[in-house]
Amino acid sequence: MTDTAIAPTAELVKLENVVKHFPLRRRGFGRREFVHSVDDVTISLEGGRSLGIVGESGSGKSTLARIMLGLQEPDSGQVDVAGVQVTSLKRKDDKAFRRKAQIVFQDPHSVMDPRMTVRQSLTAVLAQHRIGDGPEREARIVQALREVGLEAEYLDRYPADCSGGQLQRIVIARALLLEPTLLVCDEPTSALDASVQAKVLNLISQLRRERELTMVLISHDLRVVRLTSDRVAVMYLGQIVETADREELFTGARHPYTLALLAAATHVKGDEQVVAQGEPPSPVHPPAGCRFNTRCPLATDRCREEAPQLAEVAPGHQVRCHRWSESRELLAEITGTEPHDVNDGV
Amino acid sequence: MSVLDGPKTITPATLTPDSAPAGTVTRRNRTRALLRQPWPLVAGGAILTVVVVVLLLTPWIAPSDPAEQDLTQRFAGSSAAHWLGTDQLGRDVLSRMMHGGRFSVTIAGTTVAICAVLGTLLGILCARVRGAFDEFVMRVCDVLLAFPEMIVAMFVVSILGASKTTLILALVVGGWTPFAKLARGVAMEVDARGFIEAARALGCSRSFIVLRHLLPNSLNPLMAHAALRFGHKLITVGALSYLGLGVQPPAADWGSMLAAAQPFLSQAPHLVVYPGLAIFVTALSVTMIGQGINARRGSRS
Amino acid sequence: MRFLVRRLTVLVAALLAVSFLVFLIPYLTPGDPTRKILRGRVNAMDIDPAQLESLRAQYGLDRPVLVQYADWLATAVRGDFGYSYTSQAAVMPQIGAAAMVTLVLAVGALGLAIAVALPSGILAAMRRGGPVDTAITTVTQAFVAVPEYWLAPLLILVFAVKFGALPSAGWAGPAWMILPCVTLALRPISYFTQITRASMAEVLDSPYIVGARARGLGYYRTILRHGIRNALIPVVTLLSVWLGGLLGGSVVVEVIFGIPGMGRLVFNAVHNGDIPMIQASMVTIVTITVLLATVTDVLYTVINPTVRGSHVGS
Amino acid sequence: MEPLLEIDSLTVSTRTTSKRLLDGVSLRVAPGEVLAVVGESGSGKSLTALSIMQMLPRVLEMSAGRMTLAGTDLTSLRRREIDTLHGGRIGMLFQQPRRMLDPTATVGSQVAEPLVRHLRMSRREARRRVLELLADVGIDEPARRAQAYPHQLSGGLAQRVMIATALAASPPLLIADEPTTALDVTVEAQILQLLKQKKRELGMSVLFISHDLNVVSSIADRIAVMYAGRVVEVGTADEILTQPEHPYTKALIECSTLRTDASGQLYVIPGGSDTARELDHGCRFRPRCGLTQEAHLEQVCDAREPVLLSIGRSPAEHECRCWGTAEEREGA
Amino acid sequence: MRPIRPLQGAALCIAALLTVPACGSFSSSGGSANAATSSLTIALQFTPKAGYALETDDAFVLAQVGCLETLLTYDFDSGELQPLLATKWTQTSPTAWDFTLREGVKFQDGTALDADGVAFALNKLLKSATPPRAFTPKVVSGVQAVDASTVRITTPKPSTLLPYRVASVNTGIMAKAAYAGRGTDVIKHCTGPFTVTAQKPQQSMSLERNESYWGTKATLAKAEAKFLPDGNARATQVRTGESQIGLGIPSASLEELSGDKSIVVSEAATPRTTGLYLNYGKAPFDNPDVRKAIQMTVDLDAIAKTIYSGTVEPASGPFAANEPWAPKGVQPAARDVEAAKALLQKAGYGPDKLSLSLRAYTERPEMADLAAVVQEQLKQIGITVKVTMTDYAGMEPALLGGTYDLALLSRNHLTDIADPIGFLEADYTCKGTFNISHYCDPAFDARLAQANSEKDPAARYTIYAELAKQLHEQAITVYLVTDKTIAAKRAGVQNFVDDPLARYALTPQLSQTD
Repeated sequence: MTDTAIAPTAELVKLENVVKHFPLRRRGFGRREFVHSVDDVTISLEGGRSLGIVGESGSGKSTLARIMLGLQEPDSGQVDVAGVQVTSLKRKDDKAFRRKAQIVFQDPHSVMDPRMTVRQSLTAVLAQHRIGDGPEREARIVQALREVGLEAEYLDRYPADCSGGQLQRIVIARALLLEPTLLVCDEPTSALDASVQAKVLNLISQLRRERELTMVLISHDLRVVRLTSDRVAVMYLGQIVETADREELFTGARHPYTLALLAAATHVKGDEQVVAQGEPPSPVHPPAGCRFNTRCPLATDRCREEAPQLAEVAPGHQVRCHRWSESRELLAEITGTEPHDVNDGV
Repeated sequence: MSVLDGPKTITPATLTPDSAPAGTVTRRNRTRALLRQPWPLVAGGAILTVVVVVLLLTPWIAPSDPAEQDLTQRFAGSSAAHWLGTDQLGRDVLSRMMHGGRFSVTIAGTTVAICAVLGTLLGILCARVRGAFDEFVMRVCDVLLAFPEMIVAMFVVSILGASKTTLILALVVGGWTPFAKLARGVAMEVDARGFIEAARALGCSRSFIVLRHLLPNSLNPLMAHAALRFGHKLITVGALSYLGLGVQPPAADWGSMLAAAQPFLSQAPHLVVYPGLAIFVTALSVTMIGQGINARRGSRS
Repeated sequence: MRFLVRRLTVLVAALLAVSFLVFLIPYLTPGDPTRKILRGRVNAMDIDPAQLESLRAQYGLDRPVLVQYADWLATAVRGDFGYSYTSQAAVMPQIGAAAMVTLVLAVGALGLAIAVALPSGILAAMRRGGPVDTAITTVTQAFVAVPEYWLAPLLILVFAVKFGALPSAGWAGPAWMILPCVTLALRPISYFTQITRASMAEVLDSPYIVGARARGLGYYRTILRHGIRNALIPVVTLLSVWLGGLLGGSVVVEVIFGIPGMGRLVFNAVHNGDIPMIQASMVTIVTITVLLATVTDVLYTVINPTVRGSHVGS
Repeated sequence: MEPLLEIDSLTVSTRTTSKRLLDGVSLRVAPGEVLAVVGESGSGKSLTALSIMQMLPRVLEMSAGRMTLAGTDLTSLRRREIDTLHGGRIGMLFQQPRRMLDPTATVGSQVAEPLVRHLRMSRREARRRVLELLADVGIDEPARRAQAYPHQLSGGLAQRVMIATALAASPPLLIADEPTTALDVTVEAQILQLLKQKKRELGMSVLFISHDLNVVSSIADRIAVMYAGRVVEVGTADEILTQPEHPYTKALIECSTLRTDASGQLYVIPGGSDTARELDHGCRFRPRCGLTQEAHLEQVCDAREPVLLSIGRSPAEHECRCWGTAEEREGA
Repeated sequence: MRPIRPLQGAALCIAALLTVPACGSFSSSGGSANAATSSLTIALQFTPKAGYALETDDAFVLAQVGCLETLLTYDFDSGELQPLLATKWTQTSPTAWDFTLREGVKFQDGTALDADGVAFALNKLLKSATPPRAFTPKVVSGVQAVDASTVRITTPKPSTLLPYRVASVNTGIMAKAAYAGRGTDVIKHCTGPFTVTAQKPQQSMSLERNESYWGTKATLAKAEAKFLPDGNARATQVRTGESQIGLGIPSASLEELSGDKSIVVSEAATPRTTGLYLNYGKAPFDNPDVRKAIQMTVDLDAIAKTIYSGTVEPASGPFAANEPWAPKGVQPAARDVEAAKALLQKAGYGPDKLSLSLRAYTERPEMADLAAVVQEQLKQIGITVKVTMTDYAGMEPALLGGTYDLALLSRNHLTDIADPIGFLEADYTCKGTFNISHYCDPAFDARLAQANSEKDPAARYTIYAELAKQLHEQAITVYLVTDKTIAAKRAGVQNFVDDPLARYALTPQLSQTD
């Protein structure tokens, strides 16, 4: 599925030390508090490759996607996408950039204006970019719909008259109208039923192949990421805690959190010790030291005091953990099992 | 559970999960809304249309000159010549009501229109710009909202003297604030919805986003509010005229007609009943329109 | 409570802004501002031109406007707004008395409104879509369109003149409150019923009602324990807005029923161009309204814990 | 063993259009057993739960069927008895735990409600018991949490609170309607662990509703698969997961694994489940079914609705509603 | 009535709301149904605004309720001065008058009325910031006590009219203690037949019979005076029986009241005339033909019959026919629209050539209708009239500045003292302070000066009559109607007299039976 036939080119997406903290509503004269959404993230992705970003709610992965697309201004850091300095994007260059990078959001119903028909929504995109004239736009739209497996009859429907799966395909068609080189998919299937999810995932990989798209796919579901990504980055509380090529990550993950995710995804019957304890802490007050220390069965005093840095544990495999060298073994001891392959679940 | 292929026809609203898109609910309700158009909207709209048309055509269709007197025909009841009878100077009540209504409705309408446009623009601007500007405008709103409308109006009239313009001005001073608050709220709500961000991601211009997405999606609650406000303003204008602070004689509006008829309440009740009814029916019609719009909105979201 | 501090800051700022506007009234109205200011200070029908200059100096009216404002504010804060042009008496005690009257009137009207609106709103919500709901909704919506200057004379005609059951005008005891309160209550009844109905309907549709029933509370107990309290949150908010609104908004009713309240006071003051009275009443009304809003906000946080500080996660 | 909960041909339809939303659903839950009901959205899982709780929305009516809980007929209960049922004999978990709690009341007071209602505890007693219950479901600092308001809890904590509430009166049956769907995966695993642990401790039965076969696989003793308001297959978890018979079950399992075929494609069930609603005769799965064509059963499937037939080695343990499988068996 | 406290009031209100039927009995206790015959409620037109400061109109209220008394009083019908607190008045020198006080008069607080107290009270009035026009330092130089029962009032110039000044209600005398604070403390400080026992600002006053009154004791034991500025409200009060007497009933309410058998309406001529004022100082009103034309056009009969419900007489000059200074035999101008048109034509104003503005004020309820009628009738002779109505304050600058065309005004010609000289002087002399007609005729001024120095009233009145006739015949002002004051009372009220000068209402003779 992840076709490596596409030759990697130069770096298309490059984020350096990106930081984004959202201020909370100030109360009284107290210190303004911030949600540490994205904390010092550095990512790069070569053209034609696909990157999966995995994390739970509140990990900052969606914020990261928005920063890539210039939809959210980072507090600091460099964002370089498709040769464009996204952080200092001028208004006049905005349209040109949009034609290079597009995004598909989680909930297709919310991203379509309920008062516009599918035709209106799609034509508007072309009109805004001054692409083609009336008949040509119509032709392009019909073509785009066909490409995602929908008939032209959907053009006159309102979003409310389409099912989620259909609508998600329309949204993908809309994003591809501008023929971008980069497509960011933020949880593209998590709002869909299992049978529909497969359909959309198939479509995404197919389009990626046909159009030689560079992709960033964000999901909380390791299996989805595994299907679609060449490289995987795992995020926890605004930080990347582990990043590696797909196979390396799924077989040789070293961060206890990654291992917890893998374990949780397998849904093994029985009473194994759950490897991540407790609840994720608030991103407003991330724990000192290693951010995972409150839930990590391996946490030591050092973990509670000193924040670990991303360490290169193998070529292209970085882990943010003081105890990465022994984590797999120690966890295996605790749970009494070897980490499972995620697909072993059912 | 997340649910997209196929409408979730059977899940009671109480169990609709967070993640369920509004769409599934919307589709069901739209069909229902089509089946059951809110009757207040239809009825209110019909009444208002009649009122407005009559008032527009008044110079041509009014049975007589509203100032024409017949001192021998005072307090006459309904007759072929005077459908609604005559007043204390033998003037035709119907004609006076038609002409008076033009005052009442124009002043209320103009006021609401100005308030709506001004308030909506400021509100949307607040929602778009945010920051200090937003804060400032909202605090100004708070202060103005603290003044009861009648007090502000009386105050302005006392400074500038009673006139149509003063009246409108007096009502606009505080009248724009609810629109600003509402528009800001709605715009922020709409702004936070996915399709605005999607439009940005697709490279749509700001003006396109505001005009084609933000405004149409904010319009319904604003229109409903405007309708409700119109009814309210109609009554307030009448109150000011009633107190002698509004439309000044010899011009008359429904409020001042009521005031003038007060001494004859039991002798010639028609003089009190008809103008009061005119205010009531007109105010009721716009209220119904407002409620209708709200009901339609309510059944959709 | 930091939030309260913030609220109070806004309150003070608002009052400063309003007081400055109010201070400027003598300058904004036609005529010589100095004379007008002095009339209120010296308490004279008019100022002897010969004394004008010395008085001007004595009362510091030759200083910059902002300094004068500070002065004026300092006296105003002590409740001294000078003397009324018409009654020749200090304005503040008169306003105090009038405000009390209006407060009683407003509380009476709102009490009546609540007494009618809450049960009907809740009932309508519980019987949503049925004939009871339609009847309640239709009638209360129509209430909003009834001009009080139409209703009041009709009420007087029926209850005072025809039946002689209630007094027609004046302010001498509880019986005198009934007709004005009924007149004033009509509109709040309408709004409160609609708000109660909408909010109760929303609450009844809320998952936590299902949750509470699943705990075995039973339908009526659930509504009692978890429904009504939640449904009342928006009503409470509305209450103070209305109380403030009635404080100056009952002009027509006070005039028709001859009630010596704030509305008639302001009406007379405006009519007579009684500037000190206008100034003091404006400041009073705004102070009370903004204070009420603050009280509501506090109350709101008390009855609605969700607006209090939230802990995300642990 | 005598089943704890027995549902026999439960049918639910709308009052106005008489459209059947649940059609002849029969389920049995043995004491101490976890029965998982699996299906996609609109299949009728949640509705089944509501029917058992006698909490159907006014617009719907239970038009047929029999339901007994430990021998008591649930359909003929009086209002007061229903109140006792809720929380007293059946505990219930929901998908959005935070939203099922009154936002204006403290957590503790709500956990105490079933104690006071069903166990007739005094307020003080209840308050003490609440802390134990909270600690029991793995909540740290129960005293502090009891004072908290629902919005101050994370999703996982809120679900723990709900579990504490649902189990407060030790009901013999727990209905869990998608209890982990809204939770993060790591937390989901914890909650599932907790449920398993509680079930073992209290020996209660669980009716576990989920769309996610992966989740179900970790907890279920038996599985019932629903499609378009009908149970299409029911059997032990092992059998359903390893030897599914119904084409829909097979497809669902195939989808759930997210495994690609040789060409790199994921398996997709053709058509959409909404088409099933429009059918008024024959097998509801027919338009999406591969088997129909394969086995040349178009006429049969089109004409008659298949019945739930017992298959497999231990009768009554594995049933399937499909002409195709029935045919096979007959043929075999 | 005791003032209600807010909380108590609220509680009572709620209680009352719950028991609406019970309220009937509540209100009827103050009503006529089972009222004690010795008490009564009166609805007054004026609301005291200035804390009963005697230099203001508040003095009228105090006099009306039978509290405040003056040294002398003026009989409106006979035109003569009569003793009240003073029994004798003599001019001891051209600039001094001596007044002998009545013996045995006591204030309601028990202190005796003596010359010292009277001098104190009157000097206080004289020195007030805005002394009443009847008693200003311009016309009175001082008041001294000559002996215990004699008060001397001196004037800067010789004055024959001074006794009239001390008949003005503003010169009422109250006990010294009443003047202690700002305004006047009215509780138990008068000499009159009724004692104020309680008062609620803007609302009402409670009165009791003054048992130690020097004259005839009041028949009523108790009375309540309500201040109701709204005329309709006063009329309603009488209809509902909440008040037994209502003063200043608007003529518009008359037809309603007259239908009620249990109500008696009384009318009394007032020294007040409503006129259409013309701006003499401005074209075209310098042309007598235009003025005449307007005078001939306005239908006085119709106005009197409709707007005033027939309570008033068409005016034939500034004074009512029954006044001693009214010219004899003068008739209201005859209506003749055709002649008026001809006059207008003659003056050079053909049909629709003349466009005038008419100003009127909103304080008097009949003005709006009056303006409408005048506007409509002048249309008949081709004069277009644009009506502007404001409150009086908004209109006065235009009147005094002479920037108006037509104005409707109701003028009292006995404002200060019971002699119309002040009115004639102010309104029609070249230097008149209220000469809004901007009329100036040296001959007129000279004739009026003669009247001022004339001691014999009859001779004075002749001059007034002559001047009044001139004003009417030259149509300086188009006098419309001579006003009347209307009072309504319930049939059970006996011996009520409506004073045209609004000086008294509650009198010792007043009684109430069922």
